[in-house]
Order: sequence, then structure tokens, then C-alpha cells
Amino acid sequence: MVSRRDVFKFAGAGGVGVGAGLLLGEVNQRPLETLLSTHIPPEDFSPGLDTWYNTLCRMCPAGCGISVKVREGRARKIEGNAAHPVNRGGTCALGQASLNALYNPDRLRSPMRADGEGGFVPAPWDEAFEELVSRLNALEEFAMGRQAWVLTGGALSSGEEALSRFASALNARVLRLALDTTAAERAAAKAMYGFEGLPHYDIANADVIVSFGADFLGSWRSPIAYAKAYGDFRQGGQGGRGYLAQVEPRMSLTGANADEWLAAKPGAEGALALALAAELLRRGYGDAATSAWNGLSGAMSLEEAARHADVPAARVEALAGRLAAAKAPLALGGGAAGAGSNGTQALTAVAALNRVLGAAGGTVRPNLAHATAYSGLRDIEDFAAQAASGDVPMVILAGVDPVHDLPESLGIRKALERADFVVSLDSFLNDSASLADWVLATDNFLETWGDDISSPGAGMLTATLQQPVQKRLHDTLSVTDIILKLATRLGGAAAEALPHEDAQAFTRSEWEAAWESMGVSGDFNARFRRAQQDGVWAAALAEGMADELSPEAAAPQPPPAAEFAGGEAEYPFVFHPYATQGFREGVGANLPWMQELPDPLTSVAYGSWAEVNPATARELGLRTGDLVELESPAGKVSVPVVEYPGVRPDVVAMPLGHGHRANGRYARGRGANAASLLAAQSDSATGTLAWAATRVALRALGKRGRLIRTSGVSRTLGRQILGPDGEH
Amino acid sequence: MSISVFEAARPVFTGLLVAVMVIVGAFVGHWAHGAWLNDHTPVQPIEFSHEVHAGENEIPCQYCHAWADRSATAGVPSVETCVGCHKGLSEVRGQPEIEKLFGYWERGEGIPWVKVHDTPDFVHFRHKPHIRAGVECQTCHGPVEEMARVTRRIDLNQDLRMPWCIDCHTEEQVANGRDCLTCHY
Amino acid sequence: MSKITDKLREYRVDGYYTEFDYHWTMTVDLDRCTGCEACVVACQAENNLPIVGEKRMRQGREMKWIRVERYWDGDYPNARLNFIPMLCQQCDQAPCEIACPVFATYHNQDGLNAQVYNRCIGTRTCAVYCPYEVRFFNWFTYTWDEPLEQQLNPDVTVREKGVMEKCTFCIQRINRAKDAARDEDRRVGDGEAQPACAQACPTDAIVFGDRNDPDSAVSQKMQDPRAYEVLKELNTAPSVIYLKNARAPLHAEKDEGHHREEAAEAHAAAGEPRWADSGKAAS
Amino acid sequence: MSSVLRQQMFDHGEPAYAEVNRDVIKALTTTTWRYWVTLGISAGAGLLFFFAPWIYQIIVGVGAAGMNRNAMWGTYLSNFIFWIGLSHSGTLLSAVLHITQSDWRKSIYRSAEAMTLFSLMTAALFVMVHVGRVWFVHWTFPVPNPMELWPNFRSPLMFDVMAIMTYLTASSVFIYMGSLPDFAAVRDASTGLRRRIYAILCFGWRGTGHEWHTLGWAYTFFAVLVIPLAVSVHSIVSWDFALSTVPGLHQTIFAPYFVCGAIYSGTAGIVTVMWMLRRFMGFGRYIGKLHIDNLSKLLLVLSLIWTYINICEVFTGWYADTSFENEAILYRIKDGPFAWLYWEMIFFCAVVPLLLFSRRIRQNWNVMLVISIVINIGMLTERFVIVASSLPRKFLPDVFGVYFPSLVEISITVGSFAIFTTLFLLFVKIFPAVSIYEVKETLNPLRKRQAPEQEARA
Repeated sequence: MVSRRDVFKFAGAGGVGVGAGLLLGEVNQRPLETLLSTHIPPEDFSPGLDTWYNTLCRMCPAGCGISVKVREGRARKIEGNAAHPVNRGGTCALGQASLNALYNPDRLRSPMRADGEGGFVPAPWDEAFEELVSRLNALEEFAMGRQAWVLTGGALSSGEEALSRFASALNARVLRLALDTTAAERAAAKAMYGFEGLPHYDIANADVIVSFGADFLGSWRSPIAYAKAYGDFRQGGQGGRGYLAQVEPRMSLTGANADEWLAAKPGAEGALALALAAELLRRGYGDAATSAWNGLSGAMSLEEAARHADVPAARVEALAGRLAAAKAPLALGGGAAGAGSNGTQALTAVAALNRVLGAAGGTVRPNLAHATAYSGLRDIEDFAAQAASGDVPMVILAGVDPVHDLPESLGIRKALERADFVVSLDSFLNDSASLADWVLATDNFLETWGDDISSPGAGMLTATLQQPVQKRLHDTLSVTDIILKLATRLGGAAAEALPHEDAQAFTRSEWEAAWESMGVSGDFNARFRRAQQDGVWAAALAEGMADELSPEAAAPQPPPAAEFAGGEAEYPFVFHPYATQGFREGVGANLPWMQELPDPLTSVAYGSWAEVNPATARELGLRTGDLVELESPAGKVSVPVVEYPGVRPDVVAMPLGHGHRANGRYARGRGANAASLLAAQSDSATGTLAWAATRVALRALGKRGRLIRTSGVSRTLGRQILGPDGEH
Repeated sequence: MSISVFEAARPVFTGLLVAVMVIVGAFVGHWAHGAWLNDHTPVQPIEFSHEVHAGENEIPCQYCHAWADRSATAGVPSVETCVGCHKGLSEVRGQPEIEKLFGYWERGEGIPWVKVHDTPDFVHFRHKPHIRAGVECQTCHGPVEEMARVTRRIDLNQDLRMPWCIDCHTEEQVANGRDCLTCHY
Repeated sequence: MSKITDKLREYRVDGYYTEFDYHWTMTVDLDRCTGCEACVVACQAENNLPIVGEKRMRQGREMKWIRVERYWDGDYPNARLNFIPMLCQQCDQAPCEIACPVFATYHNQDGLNAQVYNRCIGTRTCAVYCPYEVRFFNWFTYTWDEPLEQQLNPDVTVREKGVMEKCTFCIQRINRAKDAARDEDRRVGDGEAQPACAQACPTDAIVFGDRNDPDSAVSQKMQDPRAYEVLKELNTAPSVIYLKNARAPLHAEKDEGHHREEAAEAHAAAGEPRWADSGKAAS
Repeated sequence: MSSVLRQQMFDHGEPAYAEVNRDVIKALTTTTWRYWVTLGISAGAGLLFFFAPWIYQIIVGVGAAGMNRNAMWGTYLSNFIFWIGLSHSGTLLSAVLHITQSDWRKSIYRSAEAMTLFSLMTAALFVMVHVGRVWFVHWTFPVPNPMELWPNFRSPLMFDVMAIMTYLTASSVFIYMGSLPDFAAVRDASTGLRRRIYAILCFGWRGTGHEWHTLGWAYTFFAVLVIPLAVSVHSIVSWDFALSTVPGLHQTIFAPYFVCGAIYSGTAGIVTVMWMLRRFMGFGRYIGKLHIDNLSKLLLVLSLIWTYINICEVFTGWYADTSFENEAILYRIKDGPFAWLYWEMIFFCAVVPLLLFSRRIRQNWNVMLVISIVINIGMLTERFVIVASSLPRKFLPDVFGVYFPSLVEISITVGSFAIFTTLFLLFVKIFPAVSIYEVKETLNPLRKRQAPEQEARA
């Protein structure tokens, strides 16, 4: 039956099958993996187990304590340090995303030298130090009165202290730069509470809060500390659920969570606050000090102020009633309300309202930490002018990106271009660093030592210790390390002021000195190790440690009318720039997680946008996603618009932090920079930049922009999503 | 005009048999690959003998693989651990393999051991609960103390595949032991 | 035949779908939630969620196991924005579970809706059936720009193309807590297992725990009169319980035409592709 | 059968028995270069438009298609349903007509059944294209394994797998069994290799009385079996949708809706195929006025039922008056980007077929070709509209989205038609496309003996 040929066939088939099977096995084989043993394992190395280090988050100035999960020598996850009094275990999106900065593919891996053709080439540290030392020596010998400039972000930390000492040893001038309202807030606190610094606001224990522009849940001061307090304010706090009214021209994250949002005209917040104070005084509120204010004779009537601010008088009236009935009321002021030409007066009016409400000493309390004093517009202009006349021999940028973060109109870009020598100490080749002659690659904050004194703190003195959680990923040094090494190489006054070996030694010596001055006794080493374990050293304010709020204050002056750069006819909209929690002034732009995170309010990802009121959009024939050109007296940008029901029809709002020209693949060329529209307007009282005092014109470009939104329809359409009774 | 159906269908039967042969052959081939050609006994950077260390010298497994009862991974000993003992063992100094070890030590490098027992990335096998439940290392890894070079014995543990895990978990009545989320997440 | 029925009976466990060892539950207090999205990034960090990139975001392929949805209420100047974090509801009567032909998704004895990546063949039926739209598909094998991959969590699988993924209530953390509890021969205590989102939440809006323990924080929260389930009419028996925002109704200028206007707005938006050029961008 | 009907069945007069054999077998044996060119083009198009993009998609991931977070299903699934639907007329119609002893089925049923088979295969291909990890698609089969992992028998997709496999098996057996005597006829009329091949294919059919008896019995048995099977298959396919909670899909009417739509598009498909057979294979003599008239009447009835169900669907949604249903309907018929497709579908499938009330149109093959193609375009869009307008807008408005097919999807859709054509072209060269023995059953017995030329000789 079976022929010879058949046998061959079967045998052949079997062979083919075996071959196929072997091949399949070969394909399915798992590749060999190697298991690299450690050489000498660190004490706390245990494969497969998490090690947690407590340290400090440096993504924003709030100074939250974080715990970093480290596995196999790499930081993997960031969580809030539950023992830290500021954030009590919470973190924000930006803090979580700081791992993206640590492992960023565009992080500088070694010092870079400008090659003279707009590019940069890696160079060894020795070369960098040699060049810098020779430059600095030359400065001393041949500068002929010309000063070097140090530009920094400013924080209450020992790193900043090292920088200041270094600068003063070099006789350099320091510019502390930020888009902030600290100056106005400090001035207001000084005037109303007789207190240097920023007070602590007890949000958790307040029952009625009226906030004038202070986006305390978003980006103002210490959002996580305030968010923690806000949770208690809403539920489970003292005396039931608190009431929050937010007064601002554009609904911020705080406004979105408020019980009531009052779309006050930009610049009119101060008048409204003062009118409320006057009304409450009329109703018999106030203590001995405020009764001397004679009922705030200059203040507008409530109705007048409501008209001035373009908000319904009845609602302001009702708000006054609520405040009058409150047991623990609190008024907050900040954000754009403090960044107008009348910012200081406006915030002073808010503080006055607190005085009248009796909040001072209650929900407003003193705070030991003195906030950074940021440089005024005059100093920045000075810098620009000196650079223009060729009198700036050297600029040291210590981790700041003023070319992007600050208004173009301040002339910092030009100044950096004109300066003889610019060195940037940064982790990224950002907009400013790309103008430098040398960029010294710095550590991520998870790789180095440092500390921070939380301001405004958590109602107690809080110092957070920052320690490296893993080995340096690249050939980098921290800013403090660089300063110390430079000082050592320079010798002379600098070496005398900074004799420390590295950032760790410097931080230790600073802590030792601080504890000594405060009279904290005990073994320093044990105490420091304890702080290292806990990540924080906190002490309740002892008697006499902090300045008490002064019992008296002079009557506040009614805020003058707000002035804006640009005529109303030519530039019909008030421009409202704002910082978001994720991007702030630009720090989040090179973090992919932040780019991919939809904006909490508009759900836009990857790029920036301009918010206009739907009615305004209808009038101008615009739809969400249409490209428009915004033009201010200082510049113009084109961005897609978003129809945003939470912005006044006469205001155009835009987030800060986008539109980088450099700064890595995730940031470069995404969105437009709102800061470039800002005119060099100043706060009339403090002379700092009034960054919310510019007008813009809006022109449709007749094109669709690149706008990515993750949300479809932002209405519930009657569906029971937000609770059993529909929307309420 | 009549054609025998068997005669006519002959090619069909031949074809079928050929197909069967191919399939049987494929199974044989796949098995053979797994049994002989799969690299169960990879060459290690240092010819380290478990037979000598764990067998003759009776060093307990967890002396070197110290994390097995604490962690998901048992871990390989650091170079320091090896050198710690071998510094004092002058009688074996000078042997080429020992010199390799000291080579790594002096260069400050780790030793790139090749994994013998490996699970795919979507399997989260954890040593700790198994060691604490009293499972012998040899149950999965075979009689390592008898191996000069560690080999993965497929007859013993079915190549560390899932049916083997399931069988044991079923037999031992592990709490939720057959829940996918115990190992896959 | 009787052999088969005996075998089937052997597989059946009484109360498998109704009585759980632990009944992991999450409560989300919308009155505390500020919409800050810290949970979103915490989840992304913990669970190795890919960075999908701008192009794929535009195609509507974002991956966020937890997201914050936003709903407007009213119009300017009486506009109000509501936030609601949306994540896998770990339904006890999950629509997705019946859908999967290969049992890649099923209910386990901790009341969790499991997703087994290595079993998934990618029919995507579960995602279609999910009314909460919290299942995410790996359209591609996503990669991390070197050295971003060094931050990946070794306790969580990196998913490959073609599989579905979703929130697991951070099963790796639950397993870790259960491991620790087993070593001490006790049950997992309240607060020992915390998903990344609950841990990160700055306002403590998210609370997580075991519903079977009457003293746990979630059990207490579930007693709140504000507690409700999203899309309750679908009867999915979710394990995520929301507490309604207690804000007073909006200022009352809400007329009859309001709702119609809202609907009109929704329809106007309907004609508009959400992603500017999703049609061509895909290829 | 009355002579009038017989007149209508055969366009150019009744053929003789031998003529039937000759005509049908000629279609198998004589192959023109045109056939090879057409086969080459369609096979090439299948490779280029279907398999090439599919391989690309396997390499990069299903992201090559235009689906996104909301629209997890797209054209792959709508095409799957379309092809399953197209498969519904052939075998079903053939079986029903066999049982009711309608003789006019006899010259068309084999091609119709072939259509069933090939569209089922094409549909099965779409399942593979659709899934994310096609290399694990065998996990959907209940294969015993040491891990005790089974498919989920509660899943409608699992039902699908079972239903399609059953239907495919039953249909293949049905068509093959019916072809046995014809294979024998081909064997007898040919020599050499072809003879050997057909000797195998016909299982040694000898034409004994016993064989005829068994065939008749078995054929009827299968005809009865296939009818409920066919109805259940598309009901089950509809449950893929109806068992979800998606507004616009979660409808109790979906099973009859899908079955009706399936038979509708299948019947239209038969008309198209019959036109092709007449035009290109020279079967005009066997497929005549009676066939087209009957098929057209069937189409008309089905179109009316289909229209009615469509109205029901919208009505029930409207009557429910929930936000979900209202939005879903409005999005589908008015606001959505595919609303025009909805109205196109209504026009093509509900309005155009009203022309069939006219006998002249019914009996005009060319007009019917156009109408049948139009109906199938309408049915293809129906499936697309159902999928593309429901999934992107489910319950949570915040995640509403939009779905557009990508180039890969469009190409694969086009390619699937090429694959179907290729399979069908192969069929007409292997199977006698018109049943020889059954056509003979309808002929006038008096003409049984001789072919015309023999007559002439006589």
C-alpha cells in the first residue's frame, strides 16, 4: 500500500515539521538577561524593596516636604511627606512630575561652552572653572567700577545665602526675579499689621472667606498647604461648611471651587474691599484701632463700588451680610489684584478689611519666615541700561530663565546679548541659557543638598532639609557646589566667606548656626540626622520669636484708579496673565507629564491658549480653536482662543509658562509666551512690575489653531453625573 | 466508468498523513528545542560552582541571596560579599576564576551574571511569601547544590511556566492563589 | 454528561460575585475636590502610564487612568465649574466583565475589577461596554525618551501594543499591604493600602479602604447623606462612591430656556471634531 | 412547474440536458485571458489594499487605524457586520426555497451559497484585523489547557465566534454536499489531472439510487438546520452591540433589525452576483426574468421591513426621552458629522427600493444591478453610522469625541472587496456555478434526451 515515495514524503514532512518546531522554539525563546551584581552595596540597598527618603520639593517656592521612593538606586515616585507641616502628605501635579526633570532626556549632562555659532559643545568642569576664575579675576583687576550681576530666583534657603555671600564678596549686584506680588503683599502687611513678611492665613478655621484674586488653590503662595486647609474648611472643619467668595475678573481654580464668583473689573478689587470694610464699620464692626479710621471716609459706598467693579450690588450687599454674620471671616488678596498699578493699595485695602473683620490675630497670624524681597522694576531697568551702555562685564544666571519668564519689554534678552560674559547655572538649555557663553549643568534637586524655610509656612517655623536621594545621573554639580568651588579657586574674600567644601558641608554649617542663634540645644549631629530622616525640622512659634501683629494701623487710602499700558480705544481688552499650578512661570513646560496634563479649567493640553468670554467670541465671530493675534503695546503673539464662560467680556486671559524658544523638546515652540505681551508697567507704591496692567487688542487670523482639548462637551446635558438632583 | 473511491482519495490520505507528520514533527521539534537547544545552562562570566559553595561547603542559600525572605527578588551577592570570604582563602588564590573575581573587585565593577531562572515581565513572582511559606529553594531552582554550573531543568519545573505555578497553588490551597491578580498586574 | 456537570460544579464558588474577602472601595468627596489634578499625575507616575505625545493626544489617544472631568453650569456671569474625578469604578456588576471573550477582565475576590494584560487580545469590547469610559487601549507600544524609562515603577508591568489597561486601585500597593499583613497573620488595616491618587490628594478628597470593615474611613464616608453613584440608573454597583458637592444652587437667574440653550451648545460642539485633524493624522 | 414560469426562468428558451452540462462545464474548462487578468488584479488589490496595510498595522499597532479613546470600534467592526450580513442571504434563501420547493432557486443557489461562504470568510478576516493582538486570537477557542483558562462563555463575542464557526461549517457542508453530483459530472466530462481532482472532490459519486436518496435526505436535513442557524447568527452579532449599555446600541429591536438588514443586503448582493454571472460567465440562459423578478420582490419586502424597523428604532429612542437616547438620536440624524451618511442610507435603502413597485424596473437586469449596488452601499454605511455615531458619545459628555477612519482603515475596507472578488473568481473555476443536476430537474422532461445539435442531426 505505502510506496517508497510515500515513505520519503512522510519522512520529509516530519523533517519539515521538526524544523518548524525548532524554529518556533528559537523564536519563542526569551532573550538572556544579565543580572549585574553590585560592587559594594550601600547600606540601604535592598533589591526589590522600596527605600524612602524624605527631602524637599524645589519645583516651586512653597517648600513642600516630599518622600521619594527609591528602588535599585533610582528615584521612582514622589509622594508628600506626611510629617511635613506644610503639605501634610499632599503633593501637586508639578511636584509629582519633578521626576521628569530629573530624568529629562534634554537635561544637560555636562558643562557646555558656546561654540560661537549659536551652538554649544560639552566641556570638562576644569575648563569651565578655569575660564570663570580667570574672568572673575580679570573683573577684579580691570572692571574699573563695573559690577557683575547675579540673577536668581530667590528663596529662603542656604543655597541662596551662599549665592548672596558670593555676590557680596565679588561686589556683584543681585537681582531676584519673579512674576509675583510679594512686594505688594509685604507692603500691605507692613501697613496694616505692622509686620515684616507674609502673614499666615488660617483657611481651615475660617468660616467665610472672601478672596480678591488670590488663587490659593492654584498657584498663589503655598497651594498644597492651602488645599489641605481648604479640605477642612469645606468638610470636617470647625463649625460646618465654610463659604468662599472669589472676586476676580477671570475664574481661577479657586474661583471654580468658590461658592460665589464675582467677576470684578480688573483693578477695582481694592475699591470693593475697602467699600466692604467701610460698610462693616458702618454696621458697627471694628476694634479700637479701626474705629479711629472714621468710617473710612474716602471709601466708596457699597453700591458705588459694585458699580465701579461691574458686579451686582445685591450680591455684594449679601456678601457684606455674610461677612458680618461670620464667626471667623478672612479676606485674602493676591494674584492679579495685587499686580495692577494700584496693587499695593488694593492689597492694603484687603488687609484693612481683615482688620475690620477682626481677622488680624485670628485667621491672620504672624509668621517668622520673612519672604524674599524681589527686585523692583527700577533695578531691572538699571541692569538693562548698564548692559545697553556696555557696562555689564559678567552675568551669572543662577537657575533662572528671565528671558522667558519675564516680560520681553524689560529688555533682559538684549541685556544678556550685550553683556560681555554670561554664565548660566542650569539643568536645561533654556531661553536664557542659550544666550550664555557657558552653561554649567546643575543637579536636579533630588541629587543634592539644600534646604528651605517655608514661607508663608504652616503657622509654625518650618525648615525643610533637602538631601540627595540617588547618585548623580550625569556629570553635574549643584549651584551651591559650583559657587563653593569657585570661591575656593578664587581665594580672597570669596574663599573667606565660603570656606566650605561642598553643599552638604555648607548646609550643615548653616543649620548649626541657625540652631545656635535660636538657642536650640542638644547634640547637633543627632538632631541633624533626625531632620534628615524626617525631612523637616519644625517648631511651634515660641513667645517673642515672631513679630506680633501690631494692634494699630493708620487708615488705608482709597486705591487710585488702575492704570493700564495701552489706550482703551486701540487695545480694548484688559490682558489677564495668570500662572497655573502645572506650569507656573515656565518650570513645567519641559516636563512631558505636565504638557500632557489637561489644564484643570479648560482641558487644553500641549500648548497655550487665550480665554475669551463666549459673548465676546460670538461678537468677533470666533469659535474655540480659532487662531487670534493678541497685540499689546509691548508685543504680539498668536494663539488659539478658548471660549471660557469664566472670564469677563472685556478681559482676555492667558496662562503663563508656555512659548519657550528653547528648553528641550517638550517645551520648545509649544504655545505662546504670555509674558512677552506685558508692558513695563510698575506698581505705583513699591515699584515692582505690575504684570496685570496691560491692555491688548484681539484680531482673528481667520485660521484654525493647534488646540488639543481632552474634553468634549462641558455640560452635563441633564445627566446625573454630579449627584442625584442633577446639577445641584 | 466507476472509480474506486479509495483509489481516488489516495492523494487525500497521503496529503492528510503528510500534514499529520508535519504537525507531529513540529511538536517534536519544539520539544526538542526546549529540551536540548534552549540555553538552560548559560556560561557565566565567572565559573562559579554552587556545587562547591552550597554543596561541599554547605553555605546556606540566603547567606548570599540575602533578600529572598524579605523582598520580591532574592538578589545576587555583591562583589564585596564574594571577596569578603575569598580574601581569607589563600589556598584558592591564584586560580584563574578566582583571579577574575578579584579583577572585578579591583576594577570596581559588578559581575554581569546571566539569568538562569527568569519570568516574563508581566509576571510578578515574589520570593518573600514563598520562602515564608516554607517552600524550599530547590522546589523551583532544582538541586542547585549539586550543580557545578546552574542549569534550569525543564523536566523538573516545566520551564517555570504557569501551569506549574497553578498546580502548586491549587494543591496547597493558597488563599486566592488562583486569582490572576496575584501575579499579573 | 454528569462528569461535565460535576466538573462545572467544582468550579462554582458560592458567593463569588457577592461576598468578597476585602471589598476595596473609594470615596471621592466632591466638596473637597478642587480639580487640581495631582491625582492624575500621581497615577501616571505610579502605574507607568505612557507619555503618548502631542500627535496622539490630538488623535484622542490620551491615557489617564484617572482624569478630572469638568462640567459648566450656568452662563457668564453666573457660571460655575464643577469637577469630578473619573476612574475605573470597579463595578461589582461590571458591564465590561461580561464582554471579554477571553476573561482578561473579571471580578476577583477583593471586589476588584481585574484586567490581566497578558491575557488580553484587544477586542476593545470592554471599553465599548464601559459607561464611564475609563478603559484605555494601547494603540501602539509606547516608549520613553531615554533616560525617562529609569523612573518606571518596577512593580507594574509596562504594557505592550494591543492590550487594554485601566485603573487597578493600585493593586501592587494592595498586594504589598496584604503581604505585610499576612506576615503578621492579620487583616490589612485601614489606611495601609493607599492608591497613588488617594495618597497624593492635597485636600483628602479621595479616601480608600475596605468596605467590609465597618470602622474603616470609607465605610464611614459611605454613610454620608451626600453619597451617590455616578450613572446609578445603569445599575453597575460601582465601588467608587462620590459625595456630592454641597455648594448652594447657583444664583437663581436660571430661566426655562436655559436648558435648551445648553443643549444647543452641546449640539454646536458636536459638529466639531474634538481633535482638529484626527482623520488624516492617524495614518 | 408551469411552462409560463419555465419560460421566465430561461431567457433564451429551455436548454436540453446535455446543454446544461456543456454550458456549465464550459465555464470551468475554458478560461480566457480576461479571467486571468481580472483574477490577477483582484488578488493583487487584495494583497496591496488589505494585507499590506494589515501587516503595517500589526507592526505598529492598531493605532494605525483612526480609532481613539472614545470610538474603540470603527470600520473594522462595521465592515465585519456588513460582511456577515452579506452572507445571510445565500444559504438562508437557498434553504428556505429548498424547503418550500421553489424551483427557481435551482439555478442561482450555488453562487448564492458561495457568496455566503466567502463573505463569512471575509468577515472572519475582519475579526483578525480588528483585534489588538491577532497572534493570540486562538485564545477565543475553548481549547483545553493545563492552566485551566477558558474563554468567557458569557461574552457576546464568544457567542459570535461560536455562531460564525457553526454557520461557516454548516454552510460549507451544505454547499459541498449539494455540489457532489455536479463534481461527478465534471469528472465524467473531463480527463487527466482535472479528472483526478474532481474524482476526489466528488467522493466517488456514482449516481446510484441509494446515493441520490441519501443526498436528498441529508440536503433537506441541512436545509432545515441552516435556517435557524442563519437567523441566530446575525441576532448574535447584533448582541455585540445590544448587550452593551451604549445609547443608540442598547436596543431590544437590534436582533430582528440586524437579521432583516442582513438578508436585505445579502439579497442585493445576490442580484449583483447574478448580474456578473450572466454578463461574464454566460449563464444568462439559466438566470432569467423569473429570478430577477422574485429577487426584486424580496428586496422590496425587505426594504419595507427595514424601513419600519428604522422608524421603530428612532421612535423608541424618542419615546424613552432620556438625555442619553435623545442626544444619541440627534447626533446620529442631525448634529453629528455622519448625519449626511444617515440620510444617504435612508435614501439608498428605504427610498430607492420603492422603485421596485414597478415591474419594468424589477425585470430590468441593468437597473437592478445599480439598485442592488446602491442598497449595499446604503447597508455598508448603515453599519458604519451605527458604530461611528454611537460610540464616541456615550454617557459622560466630557469625553464625547469624534471618529474618522484612517487611510489604513479605508484601504482595508476597499481591500476586503478585492478579497471577496478573488475568492469568488476562484469559486467559479472550481465549482459548477450553476447546479447542473438541479437545473435539469426543472426542465421539460420531454427534452430530456437530446441536445439541440443531436436533435438537428436526428
